[in-house]
Amino acid sequence: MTVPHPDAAPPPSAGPTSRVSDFSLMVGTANGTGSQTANTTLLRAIFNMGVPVHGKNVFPSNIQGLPTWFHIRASAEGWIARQAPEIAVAFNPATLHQDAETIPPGGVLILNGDLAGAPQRDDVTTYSIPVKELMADVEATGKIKDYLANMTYLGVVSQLLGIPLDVVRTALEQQFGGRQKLVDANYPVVEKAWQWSEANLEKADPYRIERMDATHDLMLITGNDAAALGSVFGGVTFVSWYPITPSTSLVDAVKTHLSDLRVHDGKPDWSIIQAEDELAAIGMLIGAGWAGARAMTATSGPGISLMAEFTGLGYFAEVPAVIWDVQRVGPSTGLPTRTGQGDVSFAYTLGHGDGRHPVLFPSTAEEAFEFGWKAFDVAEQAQTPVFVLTDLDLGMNTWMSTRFDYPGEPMKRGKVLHGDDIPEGFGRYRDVDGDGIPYRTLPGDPNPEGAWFARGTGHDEDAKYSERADDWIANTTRLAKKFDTIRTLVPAPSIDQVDDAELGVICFGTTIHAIEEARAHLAKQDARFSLLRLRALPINDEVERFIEQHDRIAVIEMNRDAQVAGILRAELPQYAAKIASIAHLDGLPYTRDQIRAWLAPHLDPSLAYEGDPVARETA
Amino acid sequence: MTVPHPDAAPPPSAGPTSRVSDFSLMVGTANGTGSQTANTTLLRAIFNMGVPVHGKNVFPSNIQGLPTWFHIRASAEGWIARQAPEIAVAFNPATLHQDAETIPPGGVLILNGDLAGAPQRDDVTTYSIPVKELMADVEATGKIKDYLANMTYLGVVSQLLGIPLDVVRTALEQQFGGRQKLVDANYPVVEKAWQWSEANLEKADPYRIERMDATHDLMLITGNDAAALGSVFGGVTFVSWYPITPSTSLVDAVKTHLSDLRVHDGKPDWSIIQAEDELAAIGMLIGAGWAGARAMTATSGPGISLMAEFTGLGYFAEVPAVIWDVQRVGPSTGLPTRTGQGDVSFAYTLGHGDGRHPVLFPSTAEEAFEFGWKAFDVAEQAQTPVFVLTDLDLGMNTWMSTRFDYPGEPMKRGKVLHGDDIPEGFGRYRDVDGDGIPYRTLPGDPNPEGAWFARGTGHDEDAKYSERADDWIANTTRLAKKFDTIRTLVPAPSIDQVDDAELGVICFGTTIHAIEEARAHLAKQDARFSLLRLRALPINDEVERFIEQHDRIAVIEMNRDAQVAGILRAELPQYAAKIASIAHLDGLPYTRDQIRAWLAPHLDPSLAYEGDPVARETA
Amino acid sequence: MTRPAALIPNAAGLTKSDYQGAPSTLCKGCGHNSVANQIIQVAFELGLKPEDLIKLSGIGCSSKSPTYFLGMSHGFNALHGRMPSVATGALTANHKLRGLAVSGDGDSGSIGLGQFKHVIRRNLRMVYLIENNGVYGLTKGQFSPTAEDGLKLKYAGTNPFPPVDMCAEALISGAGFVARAFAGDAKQLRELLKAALAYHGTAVIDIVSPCVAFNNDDDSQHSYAYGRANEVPLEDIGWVPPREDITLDDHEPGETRIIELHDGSRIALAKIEEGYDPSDRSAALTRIGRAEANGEVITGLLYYEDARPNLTDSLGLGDTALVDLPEERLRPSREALERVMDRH
Amino acid sequence: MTRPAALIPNAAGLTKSDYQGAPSTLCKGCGHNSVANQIIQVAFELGLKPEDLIKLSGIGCSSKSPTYFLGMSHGFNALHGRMPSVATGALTANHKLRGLAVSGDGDSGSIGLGQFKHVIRRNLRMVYLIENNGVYGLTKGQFSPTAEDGLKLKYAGTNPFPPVDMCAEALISGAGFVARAFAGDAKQLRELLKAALAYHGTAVIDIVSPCVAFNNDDDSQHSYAYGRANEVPLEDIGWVPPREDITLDDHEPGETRIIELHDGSRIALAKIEEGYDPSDRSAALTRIGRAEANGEVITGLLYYEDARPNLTDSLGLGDTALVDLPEERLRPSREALERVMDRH
Ligand SMILES: Cc1ncc(C[n+]2csc(CCOP(=O)(O)OP(=O)(O)O)c2C)c(N)n1
Ligand SMILES: Cc1ncc(C[n+]2csc(CCOP(=O)(O)OP(=O)(O)O)c2C)c(N)n1
Ligand code: SF4
Ligand code: SF4
Ligand SMILES: [Mg+2]
Ligand SMILES: [Mg+2]
Repeated sequence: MTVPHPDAAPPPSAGPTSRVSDFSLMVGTANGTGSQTANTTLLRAIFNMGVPVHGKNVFPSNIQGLPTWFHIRASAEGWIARQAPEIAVAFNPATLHQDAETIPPGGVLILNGDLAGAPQRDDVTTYSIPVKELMADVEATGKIKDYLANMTYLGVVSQLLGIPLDVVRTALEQQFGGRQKLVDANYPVVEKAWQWSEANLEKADPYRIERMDATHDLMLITGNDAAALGSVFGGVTFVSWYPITPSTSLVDAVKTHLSDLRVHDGKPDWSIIQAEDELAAIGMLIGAGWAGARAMTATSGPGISLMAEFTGLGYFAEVPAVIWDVQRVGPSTGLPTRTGQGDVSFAYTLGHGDGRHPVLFPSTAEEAFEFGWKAFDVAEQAQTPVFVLTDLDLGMNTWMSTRFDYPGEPMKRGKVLHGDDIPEGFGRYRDVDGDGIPYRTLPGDPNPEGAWFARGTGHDEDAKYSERADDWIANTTRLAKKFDTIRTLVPAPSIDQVDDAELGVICFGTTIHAIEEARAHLAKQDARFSLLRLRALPINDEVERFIEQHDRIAVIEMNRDAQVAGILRAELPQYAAKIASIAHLDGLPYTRDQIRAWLAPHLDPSLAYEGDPVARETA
Repeated sequence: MTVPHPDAAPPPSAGPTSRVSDFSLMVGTANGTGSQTANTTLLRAIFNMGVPVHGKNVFPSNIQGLPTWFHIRASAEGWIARQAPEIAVAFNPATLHQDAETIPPGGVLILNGDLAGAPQRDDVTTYSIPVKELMADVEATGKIKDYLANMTYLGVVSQLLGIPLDVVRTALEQQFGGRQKLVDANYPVVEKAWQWSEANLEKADPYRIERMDATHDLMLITGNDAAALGSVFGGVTFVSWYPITPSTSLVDAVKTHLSDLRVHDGKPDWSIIQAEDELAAIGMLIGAGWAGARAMTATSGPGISLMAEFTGLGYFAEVPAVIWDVQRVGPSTGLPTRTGQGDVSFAYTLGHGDGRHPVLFPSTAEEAFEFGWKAFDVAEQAQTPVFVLTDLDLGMNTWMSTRFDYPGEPMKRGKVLHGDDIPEGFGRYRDVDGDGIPYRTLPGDPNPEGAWFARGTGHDEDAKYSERADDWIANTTRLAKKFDTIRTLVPAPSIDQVDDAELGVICFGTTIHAIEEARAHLAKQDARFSLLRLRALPINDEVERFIEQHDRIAVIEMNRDAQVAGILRAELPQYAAKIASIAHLDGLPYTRDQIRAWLAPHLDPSLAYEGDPVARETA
Repeated sequence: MTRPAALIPNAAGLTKSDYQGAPSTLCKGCGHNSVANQIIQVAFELGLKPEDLIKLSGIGCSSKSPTYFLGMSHGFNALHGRMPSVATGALTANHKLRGLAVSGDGDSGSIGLGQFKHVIRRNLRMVYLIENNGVYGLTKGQFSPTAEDGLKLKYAGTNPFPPVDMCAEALISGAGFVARAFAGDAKQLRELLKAALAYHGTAVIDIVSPCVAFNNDDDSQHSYAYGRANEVPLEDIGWVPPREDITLDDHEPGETRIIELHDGSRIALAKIEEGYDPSDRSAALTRIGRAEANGEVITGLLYYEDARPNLTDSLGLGDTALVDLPEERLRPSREALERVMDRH
Repeated sequence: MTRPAALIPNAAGLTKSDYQGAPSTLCKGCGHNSVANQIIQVAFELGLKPEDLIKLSGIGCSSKSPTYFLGMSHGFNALHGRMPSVATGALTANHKLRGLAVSGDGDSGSIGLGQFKHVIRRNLRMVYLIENNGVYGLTKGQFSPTAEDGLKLKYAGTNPFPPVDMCAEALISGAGFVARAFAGDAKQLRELLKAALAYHGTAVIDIVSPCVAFNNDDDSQHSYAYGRANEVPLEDIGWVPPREDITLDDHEPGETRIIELHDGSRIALAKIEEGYDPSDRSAALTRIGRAEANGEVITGLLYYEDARPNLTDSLGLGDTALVDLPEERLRPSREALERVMDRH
């Protein structure tokens, strides 16, 4: 198998003379040097120009000194998938040459001119920034100066792209959240660099930003922030967690929003506990859920592994809980700062013995918000742990988003009985309604009929300890029935069916962005396919129908083991033979061109696209 | 769905007048009352009569005072599956009536005559033992007397079944391992009861034992003991574990055999460490495997859940280790003293992210021994954690077994390089041979070329930390290739193919015993099917061919979620449509009649067998 | 004595039998049963409302026992070693409830040592009982980490490791209520239980609670080994001789009592001397060390202090339990959402 | 000084650079780098054979550091909080090897507290270094359990919980070698490292090792907050100012030194007084308590005792490492199998 360089260029396009608001730019720095401020301000400035834009941070798993790359894609058409960069800003001596090589002929290279051994490429436009010179009269100590130096490329790049200085200034102010002191320290450098660029550089490349009006009703937000906000509007009252990349910022944001919105008479209407590890975090979650709280945690792969035993307890004792898994790359410690979709089958069946858990898949910031509150509804209605599987890409990167819809319905707290409503002879695990979901009571309820003892051991309808075979069968059969009810409670798939399309593609989560772009691209070549985006497991009838109605199915997922394809084949064996898998995981979000190449043979052999690698495919 | 009582009787057979060495007997007592000695001695006595026999202990998860049942099946034809009892020995006041009801018309009820409110059944033969009377002149304190009281039913039952007193005495002596003091205390009671029975009871039932010669070259052994012995002959040097039913006796037996066989100059050639929990147990295992030891642990479901993170590390850092999972019933704490096959899919993919592990399935004591040593060969050859999934039924019950074959080949220690054999520029994860399995070196090796740093983070061929997409792809692709090599290293399936059979049945582990009995039974009715017993995952080509060659496939497994059927469908989607599932778990071993009933519709609708419930079936 | 108590209602209008649970399935004579009985008695005497309290436990014989008392209270039989985290979640979500937790020496000293110490560090308001028998009862006789160095057991052999002292661990982790008791000393145990239930943080009582299956005098006719055929796998012990509960008359502070256990072994209980100052953490550690050196088990309230905030204080919670908040306080307004979005 | 050392071979025929590892990827000025440097120096000075030692660590910035020293030794970067178990397996399978372990305060004090204490209880022969900075470095600034009660951090807020004292924990668990050091006090650290490497059981050194990202004086131009735009998620800290290593001249026993950390905060290091008797476990606990009460960090060898058997002793292992046993000793004979089967 040949393997692509992650930043491999797309095939050279026919040398355009003007690329307006349609390019990809990469900034290479070392982490811990303060470049994030410059990068995010540049992103924000493009956004403020009304141009659709998206940023992806490709950063190392350490704190300071290792190479880090920030990718910005501007696209007037609104595409936001990762795209190999055409412009590189090379400020890291360690990756200077690597970064320069990444650029295709016709691209642009913007160098820190003070770095020794700058690479020479005749086939790209090169600009060199005299950083020291521009910083010469900056009043700051040496270390702060290093930090401010990043402002030079912000100024130069903005000018080269045609972003007016005042737009940059506004972006910088937004970035600093109104802290004038910081703006005052940084802006002069930006201004100086912008003006130097205007005065000294001759624009020789086709890339620029032109004002448009495609962003004015949008926000810029990370998926973790959106998820946090959704959780807060979902009424989360209890959070227990243990720090782990890339989920930490989700909990941080929950705390920020709760502190802002959910304080009553100076007291918090919530608790957040940093546990001693993930075992304790989920233990607290199960305790709080049992007591009646809307309780959540956020973690990533290693945390999920440590939560296996308690998830099984939650399933079997039927305790609501919400677990966000912001996926990074596994197995094992893996790549803590890269993105993937490798925890799906593990989360779906987490815990020894039989058992299945609902798994929600947000794709966008909007959905991260929506599932933030919906996950609690599902968990409390179904009385079971619910996973929300997002990923580093959605969680930590900055996304354009429409404004979020306020939850359209009251909270669904599920079948909870209180006080006098608790019938005589109440049985905690009795299937009163025939949907597999029993009624529960909460500790603290004064009606003694409601008292029951939660346990992970075999039990009868009254929650009493039982080793009887018939009790076991009755209980586990009811749990299976409950899971069928859950099919109707979780978000339904999003389907875009094309008449007469032979191929149906199934995906979930953030891969949708590259897939939609590829789809539009292929449609221009009259290669059409239907698209189903799973928004949750377990699947419902619509998924079955979609598969039934197409000759060929391709499941695209960002893991090696074809996890969702495997689940579909196992659960719909009658259609398994036509369920093909496109599974690829290298830690980086997909590009349109990857998807095109991978889909080509599934669409039609004659479309097979050269020059790009194919994913590992099973069956 | 209707659910069978675990001990539901088979349909009444046409009242035989003589049932020679072909019946099932159940002893109901409370646990902690010393009845195991009587039960095991009875089992042994039947065995010593040359009659094939098997015992199953159905015991509660506590220490003293709860109902416990011991099932003994004698079968001249050699069948050993669980069978609903025709004879009940009812010594537990708490289950007296329940036990009596279990017996079908024509059966036998043997009561402790001192118990009040003895059940009356006209349709069974009832014998009553005057326990107090028989114990009147036994010299012992009150408590020991209670214990010795069990010897009364041993004596009476033996006499009723036609087992001579000297055979019982020998069995008792074997049972006490030659401790004469204990024999002297117990035997007089047995003798007195036997003689009382001969003098006072009139044999009015058809059940008896007749001497034959079917056991003289066999042993009686538990699966855990066999597994332990196999491990000891496999060269285990390091055991780390945490107590959990039903795996504890496996480690106990390893210790016993190691202390017996592997002591050198008064020092142990091994170490066993009782860890503080399963996380630590597997951590130690991974440490020892990395250092070069043949290392194992034994656990059950909850322990497997806690081992998820370390198993992923073992997979990714490529460390050999052997993990015995003696399965009980999950999810969660479940039924700690009941049997099942519910951990298969979880163990196969244990850990977050991608990853697959070899899983071995012994069915018999012979195989428990064989896999005991083979598991180390697989683990060291493949440099990866290997699971052996047995169950409570095999592990803790007493099985007849042929004598074990001494390992026929030297130990396969895999690709380990030492000293001067380590090449310059050695790369720990380089696929030198093209089989996906790299070479490893061990700590302590004096050749500095061999030093490497094991880690669960992304790494390149030299084991150096890497976040590069190409390194990740290369490494995980090689791991997938290695898994294909593992297909050839694990035990191949055992296949019995019938010409022109339309149905192929796939099973694994201890369900084989009921399936083989049902198969013989069905064959008499000319209902034939092919049988494939998986001995390991991953599957090899033979499994694919078997499935290909049959019109219909039924996978029988003792869990609810059709776990192995799901794996086969996912991995062989082209055949998934014909892979049906028979999945049923209630904690008790299957009976022939259950299997017959479940298979009937798969064989031919006209064979459908009434009176017995069907298992939960998927698809 | 028990008869009338079972019938005469207490301040909560309940009789003693209302505080009972399901019949015990533990061994006859197990120390854990004595503890359960004293819990029932204390709850009755205090006039405790069953709904004001939750029962919590891990896994083990000891952890089974909450089934056998306070049947009208909610409870959670959690996972092995992980009860403290479940307690933390439940008692934070509803800080109006009291927690009464029962764990074992294996449950809290082995697999659960980390959670034991971290819950104490957070000072969750709960009574934390450790029914300490030096062995794993439910898995049949392995050493637990509290077993003495050099202890010999028929099954487990000789213990080479020093014991974990649960009281010393609690002290080092900052517990403000640390006591040791003996399951058979009903009066002292009841007093400690009452004090613990009134405590505002984590109240730890390490209760020596003998296991009757831990009975290993090989040659005695009373012994466990006698009844056990040595080839029967230990997982399925044949015979546990039923025993009487060990009970102890009241004895004086400062006095040492020698108690004979079921297996004939002896334990020296030293009731803490009058005038002992339980407010000095360092002194408590030293006193424990001295008792150990003397081969005694010191009982009584070893340390008491109530200055440290409990977890509810640290979290700054208000009067209403989180689980009782109305929807208006759980879901901020539409305007609030708009305001937050405006900042993005 | 370093130059010649790098070139002149030691008793093992190796130069100092042979003990180096990969270049550090930790922050400039991180205390963990200082510790790595002293390990290199000590290994060189002792003439240690790289193959006689294995490096072990958990997860964290601290746990990354074994990559940066002794590149010619085998090593295992294990899981978060679980290094002790991996060490136990490896050093039991091959008890001829020495173990040198590096962990962090989060790694050993939080998720790993149970394993930390249980490995000490077993007395595995290994050097156990805790690079203690009171925070989770790698996940960016949360409190670890060793953070002082009341400590204020910009990100984490105010810590409401009492600190876990790793030395006190080690003492209570029975450690026979317990020391505290400061990453910047090279000479003392080297002495302690040498003694620890010679110790026959678990030698614990709790090393105060400042984190330069733990720098939170909000208004100072030097501060971390200055460079960090407050909307950049903390997961991706924008700027960590590079710092010089903190180094400390030798100071006298009994003397207290005030050290200024990168963020301008101060730490009082009290070097343990001459004449201090490190053989009294109780006194060591009391001395730690006193230092804490004085707001000092006491450094030096707090406790030393070598009577207790180490794990290898307890297991009764012979001279040959288990991994070096020949096949004849691993697989008993055919006859042995027959003999065992005859008994069944
Ligand atoms: C994760 C896990 N590992 C192991 C077990 C098996 N197990 C059940 S109880 C127990 C020990 C209990 O000992 P202790 O807490 O001292 O309680 P006791 O029975 O002595 O009262 C163990 C190891 C389990 N249930 N879960
Ligand atoms: C199971 C698991 N949970 C969480 C993490 C994330 N994580 C990585 S390092 C770390 C904390 C490290 O803190 P410390 O041990 O003090 O090391 P430092 O970085 O401060 O040196 C955490 C929580 C992880 N890797 N694994
Ligand atoms: S085994 Fe021991 S701890 Fe368990 S119930 Fe029996 S006496 Fe009690
Ligand atoms: S974040 Fe702190 S602990 Fe980590 S490398 Fe930087 S200074 Fe060291
Ligand atoms: Mg115990
Ligand atoms: Mg730290």
